[in-house]
Amino acid sequence: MVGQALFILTAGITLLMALGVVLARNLFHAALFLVGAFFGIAVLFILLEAEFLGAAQIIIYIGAIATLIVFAIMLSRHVMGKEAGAYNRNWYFALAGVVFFFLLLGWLLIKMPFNLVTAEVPADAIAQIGQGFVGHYVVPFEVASVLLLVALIGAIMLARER
Amino acid sequence: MTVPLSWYLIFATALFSIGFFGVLARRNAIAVLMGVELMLNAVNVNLVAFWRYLTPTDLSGQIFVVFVFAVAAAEAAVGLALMISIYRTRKSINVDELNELKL
Amino acid sequence: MDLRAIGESFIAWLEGLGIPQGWVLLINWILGALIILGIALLMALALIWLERKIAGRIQDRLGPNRVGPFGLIQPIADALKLLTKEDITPADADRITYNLAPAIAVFHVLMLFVVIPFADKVVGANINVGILYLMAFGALGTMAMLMAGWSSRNKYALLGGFRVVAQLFSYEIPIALVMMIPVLLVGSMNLNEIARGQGSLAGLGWYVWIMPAAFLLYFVAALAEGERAPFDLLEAESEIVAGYNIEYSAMKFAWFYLAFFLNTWILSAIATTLFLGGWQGPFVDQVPALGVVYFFLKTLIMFLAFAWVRATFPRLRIDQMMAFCWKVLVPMALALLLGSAIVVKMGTELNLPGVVTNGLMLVMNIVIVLVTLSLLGRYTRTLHETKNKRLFSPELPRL
Amino acid sequence: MHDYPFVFNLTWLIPLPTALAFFAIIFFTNPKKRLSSNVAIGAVIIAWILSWAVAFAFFLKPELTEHPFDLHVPWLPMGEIAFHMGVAVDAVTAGMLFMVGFVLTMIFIYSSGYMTFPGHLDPKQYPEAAKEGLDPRYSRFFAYISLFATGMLGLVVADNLLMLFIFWEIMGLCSYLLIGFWFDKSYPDPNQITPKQAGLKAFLTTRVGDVLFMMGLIFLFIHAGTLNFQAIFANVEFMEELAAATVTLPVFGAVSWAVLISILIFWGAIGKSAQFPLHVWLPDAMEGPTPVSALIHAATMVSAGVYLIVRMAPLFAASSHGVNGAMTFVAFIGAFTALFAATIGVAQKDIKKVLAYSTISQLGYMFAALGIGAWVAAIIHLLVHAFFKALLFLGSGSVIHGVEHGHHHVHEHGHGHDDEHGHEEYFDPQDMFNMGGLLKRMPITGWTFIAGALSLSAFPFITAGFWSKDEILAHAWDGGHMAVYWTLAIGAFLTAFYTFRQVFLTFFGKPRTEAAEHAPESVRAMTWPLIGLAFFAIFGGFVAVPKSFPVFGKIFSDFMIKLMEMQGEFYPFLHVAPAEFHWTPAIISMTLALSGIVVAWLVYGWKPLEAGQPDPLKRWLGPVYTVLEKKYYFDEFYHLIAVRPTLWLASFFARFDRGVIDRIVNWVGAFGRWLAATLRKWFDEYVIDGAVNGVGLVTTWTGAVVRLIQTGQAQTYLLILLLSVAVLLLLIPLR
Repeated sequence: MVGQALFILTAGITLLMALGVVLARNLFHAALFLVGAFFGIAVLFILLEAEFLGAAQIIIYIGAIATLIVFAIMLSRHVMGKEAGAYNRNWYFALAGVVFFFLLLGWLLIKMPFNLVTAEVPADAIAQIGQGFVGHYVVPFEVASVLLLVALIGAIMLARER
Repeated sequence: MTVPLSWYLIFATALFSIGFFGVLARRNAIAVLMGVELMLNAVNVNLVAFWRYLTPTDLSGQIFVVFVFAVAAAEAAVGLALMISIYRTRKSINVDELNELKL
Repeated sequence: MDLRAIGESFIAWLEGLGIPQGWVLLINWILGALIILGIALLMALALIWLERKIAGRIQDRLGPNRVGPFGLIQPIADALKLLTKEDITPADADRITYNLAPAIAVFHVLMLFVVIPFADKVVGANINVGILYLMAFGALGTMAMLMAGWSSRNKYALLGGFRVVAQLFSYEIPIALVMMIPVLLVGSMNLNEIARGQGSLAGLGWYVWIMPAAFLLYFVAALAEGERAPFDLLEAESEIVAGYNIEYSAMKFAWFYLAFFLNTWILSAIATTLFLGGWQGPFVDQVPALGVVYFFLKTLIMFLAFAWVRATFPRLRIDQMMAFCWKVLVPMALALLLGSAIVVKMGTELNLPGVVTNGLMLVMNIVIVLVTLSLLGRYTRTLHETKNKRLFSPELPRL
Repeated sequence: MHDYPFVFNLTWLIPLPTALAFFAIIFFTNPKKRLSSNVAIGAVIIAWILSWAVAFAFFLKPELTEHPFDLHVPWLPMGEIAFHMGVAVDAVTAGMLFMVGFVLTMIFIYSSGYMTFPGHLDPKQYPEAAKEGLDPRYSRFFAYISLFATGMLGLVVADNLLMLFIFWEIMGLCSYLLIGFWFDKSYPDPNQITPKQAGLKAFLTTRVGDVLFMMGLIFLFIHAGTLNFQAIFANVEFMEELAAATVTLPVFGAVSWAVLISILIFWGAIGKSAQFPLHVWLPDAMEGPTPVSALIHAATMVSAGVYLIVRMAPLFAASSHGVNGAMTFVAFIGAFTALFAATIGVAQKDIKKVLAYSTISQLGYMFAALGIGAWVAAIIHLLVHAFFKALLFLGSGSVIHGVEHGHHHVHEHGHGHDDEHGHEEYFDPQDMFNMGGLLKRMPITGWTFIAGALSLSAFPFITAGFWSKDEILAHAWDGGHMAVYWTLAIGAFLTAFYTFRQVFLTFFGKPRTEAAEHAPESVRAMTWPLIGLAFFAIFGGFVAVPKSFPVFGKIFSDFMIKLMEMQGEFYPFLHVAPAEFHWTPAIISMTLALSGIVVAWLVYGWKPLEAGQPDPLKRWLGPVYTVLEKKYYFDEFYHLIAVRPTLWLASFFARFDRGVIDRIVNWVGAFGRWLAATLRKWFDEYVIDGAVNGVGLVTTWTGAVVRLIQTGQAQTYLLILLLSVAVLLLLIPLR
């Protein structure tokens, strides 16, 4: 019961925050809502017994990505003046499409059978994740690091003044 | 585990849809980027939930989430750099003014 | 006497009253949180007094001396003054964000208290990813200051906010890298385990002896993370008046002030846990409660060191500050992490005795410090060889 | 676990010293030229000692052929499968290590003397290097060849195809870098290829083969799940399955997988070993410094192609169980190239180009041998050829160096004052017609070169080349491959002819230019390697004399043949029975070789050419000579099929446009004017205006509809994407 209550509370707040992200006219507020949503997701990870991911979620999404976005907004604040509207012309199509998509997918997911497995999370989960990175998944891991390097260089090249 | 798997899935779907709406409807490119981040997070929730409920002993689900983190970080960095670059040339980062994607 | 036992007997007592288990846990959590909160707030008052007094003495002044014996009541008087001041919110400010910012600032520091092991197993939450948790909530502070800077609608505040991002982001990287080194050695991210791992050899097992370079690096980066001189550029009074909190007054300002001091204390506590053996000390095995004493003593010493640096060093220029991070600390931290990983792996692969591994680690640290110093020395020499002898003139080659 | 000599555990160290030398030179010793060359030479000597230690340890225990050594560690796990990294030693590896280690060392030492300040650079531009008398990029050269040595040694010891491929590509890169080493060199004749272009040409041409090779590699990996040689060859059933399973290709119909993979892999060898039709890069690769030509384009890299096929021979042989496609293909390409390149070699003027074509031709011999199943003979010819070809190249380098020095000498002391440095007529120090009589001037170079030439033209009994080539011919005769036999035999005649044409033109007669008259003998760093290589070029064959050969079979040893035969027996599908001795082919081939030498003497040696006299062959062969001199117009042919059609098509369309379209347009225009004039009144108002407006309206309507979709905005497209996905999702429950 407590678990369900916690889930409903967290998930509800997270969804409200997410709605705030897409609805807020002020970009800075949207970014703050984004931080809230990320935080809620981190809590959900911890509820799912993935503490490592919860902490990593906060470090990466709130500590890095959200702050980066806020920084970008602050840098470009004078463009953000009172503009015609936050949404483009066919936002109602988008809304209809998204709602339809949500209902359809949600219905499908409820219908779909899953082979649930009840087992404890291994005690050395973090160690296993680490082993996975340098063992089974070393190639994707290396590729991801190369991707980050390339993104770093690319971002610098794109953003620098010529 | 008292919370059924489907709750998580519905939650992730909702989050995904909200993010997708942001991507589709917002005019400001940074807002679009935020929508993309929400969508990525929805995927992460799904991955973790599937891991916890379907294969709790095999940690591949968590590992994939970390890869998504890496991709999201790269995407955010490049996306924001692009916006700065676009702003410099076009003095605007409204997505509906960027209509070069046609013949 | 075991502090742990008190908690357990308390729980048993609650359960004896017939309260369901979930509620017992909840009550326990709330009580624990309140205890930590109380300790933190009380401590902050003492720390404020201490820092001001020490800074005064170092600078050949008396420091606070009017209110109470040795000015001991001064912080309380200050707090009362701040409470009674008018709470001003700028008319153009973004009200919710503006009010939320100081709360988050304090909140993130208090959250950090949760995982600090005050004595063996006396931890708010003994979680497996303690170090990651520290980094995670450490990053939240940036958010609070950004919010404060942006919502004030003041150009100095905004500039301060920019500096926060630039500085805290940059210094987070070397500090995170260095915090990984004890993790490598212990093989766990649990802070209690890390403190326990330093128990060998009667104090010689502290990581500050094994990896002095890492400790030094942590100390320097922590100065910047704690926004303390010489890295207090985000509130540099002479440049941007007071930075992100310029528009804050009264109690809201007090909260930022509180967060600042608690943050320094937390950084000292982390240094203690990671490098100074945490709660380790003589007879701690027999009398676990002694651990608390040792812990607070060591943290106090670290805090004094921070205060000492603050009172002595002049402020850096912002480009020097950034260059120092990216061109000195980050490469050094990377080298240290890599070297440590190699040494640890060598130790396990070749089945070396612990002493040899530790010795190798020490040698590796010393070599890295020497290399860093020699590179810095070479740079300084080029400074001296140029015609303009002013050390930090802008025409000189960048670091 | 078999008991291996301890030194085998050090095999993985062999490619390491030179790799370290590469980094050391690049990062640290680059400014100090002599130090750099010493580092490189030191490294290669360590590698040499290690490789000989391994090689001799193997030679001393021939029974190890039954248990090839394989040491590997997991490297890249990819899901369930992990790529391994490791080293293997069998008889072939040992033989290659023996050859490569020695030849590399000789060439490194030779290079330290050879890389003096090059003639095409302006000393004023590089005052320091000119003062030292060394190439301005001397250190870089040693870095490159060190990396190259790493590639070659690594390729030889690699125990799997992936590693082999990686080292193969490292060598390709080095080859590109080294051919274009003098990238700032240019010629007065714009049609002459410059080093820069030659490097690109080599790189791009070999790329064609490498891509196909990689495809073969991937196919093999898909089927076998591993690329380890031993693992693949130990699994006989798998190979038989592979040979039996077929795949249907568009043009060729059903092909056995083994054949397909073999042929794809063979294309890699075709590119690397410059076989027809990808041979065009090798002669132009002679633009690189001569030690490079010797190192890469004679002794080691090009023979890597042969080595690859030797390694993969069981796969090729497996395919011959079903359809005998792969082997025939190899034999055909090899034999054809052997003859084809030999004929071109006859008419070349450039001393190095002759050797280049000779290399192509000799590699063709080896492939032909592999194609007819003479595995052992191919390996032995590979080893022997490396020695004498490296010798010949280094000798030619010494000659060029001498002539160049002579040229400078003449200019400085003779009539230097009336000749502006920049305006002098271009002098080609590589043209054999600018030489003559050099034997007196450069005795060591001359005699060692002649030793190499004898070996190349298979002078009977005393040269290593005779024994290895005779072995191939004997196999061809014995196996009844008459076409191959005769092609190769004629090739042997031509080989002897052009080799001695070269010798007579270069070393005998009178000097035809002043430069040749003043050419000095080269420094000792260059002559000693020549002597060392000459030793093996002559005597190396005495460990590979077939027992069945009369008289000599009793005197000399057949150690190498026996060793390789034992190794061959170990691998499945290889039939390594020694060839029967027949008098006919032996006498034919000996006669042909000797007559080649004699004809060369009659044409060039009896009456030496005078200065400025054209090649007498030109008179006798007439147009054929021109065709040969122009290399069968192969470059022109590729130009023709790739470049010309494009140009032709363009001009055709241009003409079509002017002649046909324009005329139609004009006619329509005239007609329209006439029509308009007559029907303007009503037609214009109702029909034309109506049509125009109608078209406009239709366009507007369509545009209005289409515009809704094609906004050019990413968001709209995403919306459509979302709706499409939703529709697709809808199909799941409706299914």
